[in-house]
Amino acid sequence: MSPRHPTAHRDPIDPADIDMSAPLGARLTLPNPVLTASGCAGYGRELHRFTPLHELGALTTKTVMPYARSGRATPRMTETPSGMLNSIGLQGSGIDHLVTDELPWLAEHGARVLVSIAGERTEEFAETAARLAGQPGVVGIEANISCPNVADRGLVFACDPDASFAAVRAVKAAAGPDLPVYAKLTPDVTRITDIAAACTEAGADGLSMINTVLGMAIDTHTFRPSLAGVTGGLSGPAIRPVAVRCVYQVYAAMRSGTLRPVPLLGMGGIASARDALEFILAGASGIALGTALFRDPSLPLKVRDDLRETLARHAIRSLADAVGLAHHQPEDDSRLRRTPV
Amino acid sequence: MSPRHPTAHRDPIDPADIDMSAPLGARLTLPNPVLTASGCAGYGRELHRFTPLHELGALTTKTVMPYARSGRATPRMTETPSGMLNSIGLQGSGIDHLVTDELPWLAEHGARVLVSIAGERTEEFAETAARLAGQPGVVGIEANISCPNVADRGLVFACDPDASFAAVRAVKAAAGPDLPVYAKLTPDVTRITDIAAACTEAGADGLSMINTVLGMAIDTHTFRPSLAGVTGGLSGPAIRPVAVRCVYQVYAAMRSGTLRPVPLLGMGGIASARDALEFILAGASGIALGTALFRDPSLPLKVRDDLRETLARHAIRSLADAVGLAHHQPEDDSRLRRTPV
Amino acid sequence: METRHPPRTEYHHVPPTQTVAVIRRIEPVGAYHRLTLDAPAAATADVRPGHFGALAIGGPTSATLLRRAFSIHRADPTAGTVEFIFAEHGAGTRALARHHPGDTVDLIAPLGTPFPLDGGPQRAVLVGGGYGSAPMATLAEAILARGGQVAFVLGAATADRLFGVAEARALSPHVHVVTDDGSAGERGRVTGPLPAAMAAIDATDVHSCGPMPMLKAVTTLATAAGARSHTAVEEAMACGTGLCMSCVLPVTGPDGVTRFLRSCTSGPVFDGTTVRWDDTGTLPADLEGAAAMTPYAPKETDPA
Amino acid sequence: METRHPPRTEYHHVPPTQTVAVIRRIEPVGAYHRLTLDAPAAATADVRPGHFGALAIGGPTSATLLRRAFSIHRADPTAGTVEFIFAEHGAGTRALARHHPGDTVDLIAPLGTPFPLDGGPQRAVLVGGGYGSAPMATLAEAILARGGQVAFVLGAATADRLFGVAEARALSPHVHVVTDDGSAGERGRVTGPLPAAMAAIDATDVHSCGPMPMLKAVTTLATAAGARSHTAVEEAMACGTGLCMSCVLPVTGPDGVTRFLRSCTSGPVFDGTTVRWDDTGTLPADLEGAAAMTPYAPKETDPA
Ligand SMILES: Cc1cc2nc3c(=O)[nH]c(=O)nc-3n(C[C@H](O)[C@H](O)[C@H](O)COP(=O)(O)OP(=O)(O)OC[C@H]3O[C@@H](n4cnc5c(N)ncnc54)[C@H](O)[C@@H]3O)c2cc1C
Ligand SMILES: Cc1cc2nc3c(=O)[nH]c(=O)nc-3n(C[C@H](O)[C@H](O)[C@H](O)COP(=O)(O)OP(=O)(O)OC[C@H]3O[C@@H](n4cnc5c(N)ncnc54)[C@H](O)[C@@H]3O)c2cc1C
Ligand SMILES: Cc1cc2nc3c(=O)[nH]c(=O)nc-3n(C[C@H](O)[C@H](O)[C@H](O)COP(=O)(O)O)c2cc1C
Ligand SMILES: Cc1cc2nc3c(=O)[nH]c(=O)nc-3n(C[C@H](O)[C@H](O)[C@H](O)COP(=O)(O)O)c2cc1C
Ligand code: FES
Ligand code: FES
Repeated sequence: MSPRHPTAHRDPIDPADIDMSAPLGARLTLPNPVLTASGCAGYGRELHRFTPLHELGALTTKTVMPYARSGRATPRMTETPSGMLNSIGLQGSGIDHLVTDELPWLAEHGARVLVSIAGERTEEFAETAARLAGQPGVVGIEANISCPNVADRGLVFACDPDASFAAVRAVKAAAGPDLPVYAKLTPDVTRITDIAAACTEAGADGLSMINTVLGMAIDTHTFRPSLAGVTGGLSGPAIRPVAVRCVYQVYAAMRSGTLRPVPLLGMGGIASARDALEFILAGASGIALGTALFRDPSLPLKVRDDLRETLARHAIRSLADAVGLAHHQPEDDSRLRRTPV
Repeated sequence: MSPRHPTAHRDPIDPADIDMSAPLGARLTLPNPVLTASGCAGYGRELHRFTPLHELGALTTKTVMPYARSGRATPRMTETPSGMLNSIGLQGSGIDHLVTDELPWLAEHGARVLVSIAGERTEEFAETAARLAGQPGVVGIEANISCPNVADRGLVFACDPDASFAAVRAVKAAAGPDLPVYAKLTPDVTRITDIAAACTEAGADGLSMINTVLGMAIDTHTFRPSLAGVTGGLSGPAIRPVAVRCVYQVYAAMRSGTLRPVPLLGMGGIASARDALEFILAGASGIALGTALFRDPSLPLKVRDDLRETLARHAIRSLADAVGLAHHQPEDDSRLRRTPV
Repeated sequence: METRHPPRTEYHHVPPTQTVAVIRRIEPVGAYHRLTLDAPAAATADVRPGHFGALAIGGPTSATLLRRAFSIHRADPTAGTVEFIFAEHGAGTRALARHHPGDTVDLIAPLGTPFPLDGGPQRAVLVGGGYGSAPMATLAEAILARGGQVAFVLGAATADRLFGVAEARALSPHVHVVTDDGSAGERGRVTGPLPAAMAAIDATDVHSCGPMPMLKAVTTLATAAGARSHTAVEEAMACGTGLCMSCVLPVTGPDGVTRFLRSCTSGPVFDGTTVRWDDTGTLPADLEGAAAMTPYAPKETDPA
Repeated sequence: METRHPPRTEYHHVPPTQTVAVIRRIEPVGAYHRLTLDAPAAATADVRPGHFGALAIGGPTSATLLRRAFSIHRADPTAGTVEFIFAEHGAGTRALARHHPGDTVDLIAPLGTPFPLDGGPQRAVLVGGGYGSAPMATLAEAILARGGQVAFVLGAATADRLFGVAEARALSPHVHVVTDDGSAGERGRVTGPLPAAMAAIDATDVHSCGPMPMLKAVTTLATAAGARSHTAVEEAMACGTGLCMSCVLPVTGPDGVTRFLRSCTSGPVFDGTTVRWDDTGTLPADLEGAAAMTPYAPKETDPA
């Protein structure tokens, strides 16, 4: 342990004594901070063979729209250094299917479900959200506003503060008072705090960061783009520094009072408890695993348990106490001083 | 060779017959397309021990400002998956030193030099550029507009079309008619084509893409940001898909007529001739090696020679013919059909 | 086109296990590598021909994140081993080829929908292209064990890319070998000897594994001859476990509706007549949900 | 503070070579690993104590890109080998520790500015902390060969992190050993026995390699005693070859101006009295060019 370590003076505590619960706003506390990222665990059935869903903080569903969507032609995926590009194109069977066939199964298996929704128009967001109130197992909605807006000639909602505001407000109104709404942001913007501000002003209960980074690859044998969709979303450890920066910037803006404070869900390249802790220290109250599940579908419980061990080693009694610690100067770290050990 | 390969029907040609010259606008043709990226080979002396500078297409200098700059405190660097973060902070001895001590040495060693310049105000860009006209070995200027603009409360020039326009126009005016000016763009914007448009309208002779991606890392032992500068620039293969996408988007806009066509210099994670070809197919007329030099300072000649071999294998007689090929549909590929074999 | 044999429907899904497998042996076979893993948890009697395994290659400092899928050549519950035959193709398989006995890889197996063995004894032609022959020996054994009959058509570009010829000859008198360049067996494609092979055993079934154009051609011939055609497809996979949706292809369901189905869960073995071979790599307009893709013209900023 | 011995100025720069080196041996030494590379091109008579090598670890699928710097323990021109002593620290060194003889690493060596040997025979105390002792045996040999005298102070946290004690004893009767926990030698820091060691040989020079706080403390003691202090510093390096500017520390020049100098080219060995030890990791206001950092308050969007 380095001498600069903020908790170097404290004795480790028993992992069993760590409070791993993740407070995600007034209407939602999860038993642990480890979620799956949307689109990286389908509707849970396949992952359940490796990670019992009730052990997760929550399962975030593949983004669902009001109707079935075929998704894009193949190739839809290509590997890149420490990352991958995908252009799945939001393939899914639509909200009816989710409500009828998936949510009951998920509830039966004890999953807490964050339903990721999207639309091509603001109204489609609302239409989808309206179907979710009171559904079994559903603990919240993630509004995937990182998708193209037909009314804005295909510009991604989350690239524009006004479109973001409209979509989030519509979802809030449709979801009713009980379901917290998280807005999922794209990093592909000049100032992510502007979009975060639009979402929190529209009433978002929290923010998810980040969606994939726009990228592309070219097949140097065929001389054509590697993905049928030409561009795709970059994910995996390659983008982790970008994701940590986004979470840090938004949390910093909230700390400084320029943004209404709401809980953050951090994601982007998390592949270990160390990585998860990086997001928590940056300001995330919960974290989601995406691409890493493709390599290791058993990862969520490892991350959860290793995170608990790590907190114990650092004598941090509660996960919530670790949130945002990287923003504290060692000398002014009242939060650490306040934690009794 | 895949059946989809556009040149599958043609016989390979002798590598010695490949024209490797890189036309970079009306006033500049380099003998080969392999450059160094700014800040990744200093002013050339250290690299020269591994790669004779005259063998490079050109050396891009570390960004130089009108005055000496200490750069940031350490730690200035941290490794990330397939990448690194740096916050060197433009350390340098200033334009006088460059002109007096470095350029003569570079000219003596046969280097073609692209001088990267920056300023904290538009006038500082102009002031630096004005010193370069007629200097020995200087073949062009790269305006590193991916740096903070004091007049705009520290917002990066290249994040704002107006600031970009002003800086590039000032550099063009100061550089005089003989030195081509390349504007170096940051990918950290909502629409890179908007910035590209501002730069070309301001008279840029070419565009360099991309500078580093804003990121950060947190040391999970000390609970503090890994870099003294908190955030830093992400570089290396991790960002290659982002860089290829930027080059592709801007080239596509030029092809479609929405942007004035100028040559592009591609950079971001290039570590092999394969990677270099990816940028060329996306639309780059020249490519630069940055972070990869830290791993392998002998890389430039390998990339140049392997690229020549690759073109020969694909029966592409001239590097210039490969530029932008990923935009051509195999069936409508008049450029390939026009190339005699 | 007349179908004498109704489509088979029973598919055998078994729960996959994830294990850190130790490499027992890794050795060249022709242009390929034979990889034998110690993986008792995966090497169960539940493994059926057509099942595959997905390997994570490289440790925590590896830049290649995704899993690589390989047909299980043979799983031996007694020895606790699982064998694969793999070709060096890209970064991951090249790195795998440099592994040594004692090194570990993370294995998830068995995965996917294997070849169907139901519906009474089959008289089946097994068609393997290149490493696509890997699952064919155990498939033959299973068919023979159920009282059926088998013939083989094994093809490859060149002799060193042929796999399993000796094993096939030990299992059947009807073994046809073809190579593109004539360096072994007849010069030509598997479709050359296929009609004769089907005729020789009055085939009820044709099972094939190899490149997509081969699977399509085999299905056409088999179907024309009234045999069922089951094809093990190869689509680029990121996970192999059904999570990512990258491995889809257009498959027509019993309801007549075509959907993008995942080849790692609904496949890799599909009834060849249900696969819209000519539409792979495209977005057919009549696909379920295809209309939802078109309200806006595809934008370059269009994310996942 | 009185300096009896004027600062030394001769530094020995030799052109580095880059080679794909084959691992001849890799074996544990206490808590460390001894790595012996076949690298004839680097193992020349030009290698001096204090030179370092920079290793690229892992092949094309490695996610760890940057070079790792290690002091050259010994270069043997006859055998064509270069030896390093390394500790497992992060991802790269952990991966290196899993390498086997016959594996390759890309080596650039010799790099940096070595310990000065000029100015007539030295009476030198060599101070090594942990693996910082790696260059000390060859440094002693070189000083002895030039007619000088040596004493050693070797320290570490624990006994298994002490390196080179036997070699030191073979070279000098004056060898002091300390550990933080007393598990070997005296309990304490290298600064404990340093005055006695200096007195024993009436030291003209103190050469040290180890953690920064140690180098600072050694410089203070040596300087107070009128000896020259040369310190091999350890700053995080991305390239080791002078390209990246990540390895800087504030060093005051003969002109009295403090600048950020690269420890991979101007160092790793610096005259300890020129290093602004207390200002490492900060941006001293009087640094050349520091004023240019302040016109705008540092922004989070501030790039490289
Ligand atoms: C069900 C199934 C069974 C297979 N059986 C075998 C076998 O027995 N022997 C054999 O040699 N090969 C087999 N393959 C092909 C094998 O999976 C690919 O050759 C391999 O994944 C390529 O990895 P790479 O590291 O060489 O290439 P890369 O291009 O570096 O792979 C990058 C990513 O793309 C995926 N990918 C690329 N090409 C393919 C492909 N053709 N098929 C599937 N995924 C791909 C990889 O899984 C990885 O996620 C099979 C594929 C499938 C789908
Ligand atoms: C001149 C010099 C000589 C050295 N000699 C030795 C030696 O003889 N034996 C030994 O065990 N170690 C030595 N070190 C330290 C050694 O370089 C680091 O422990 C090693 O680079 C860490 O790599 P990693 O993969 O374990 O850590 P990571 O944290 O994964 O390294 C990431 C990056 O940071 C750099 N880095 C991280 N920590 C250090 C550090 N402490 N010093 C330099 N770079 C760092 C690495 O080079 C790499 O580029 C020396 C360092 C320097 C500068
Ligand atoms: C194959 C794939 C599909 C994805 N689908 C969705 C999706 O449907 N909705 C969504 O909001 N994000 C989707 N994402 C983005 C992830 O949820 C996550 O934000 C991103 O991948 C970064 O996390 P990671 O690096 O851990 O994967 C998808 C990512 C991948 C790799
Ligand atoms: C250590 C370091 C220093 C850099 N300094 C500069 C600089 O001074 N000016 C500049 O325009 N770009 C600078 N860059 C950015 C590179 O020129 C290049 O645009 C970027 O790193 C992407 O290329 P790469 O992935 O090949 O490194 C720097 C990059 C690194 C890694
Ligand atoms: S490979 Fe991921 S769903 Fe099939
Ligand atoms: S380590 Fe790159 S300049 Fe010193």
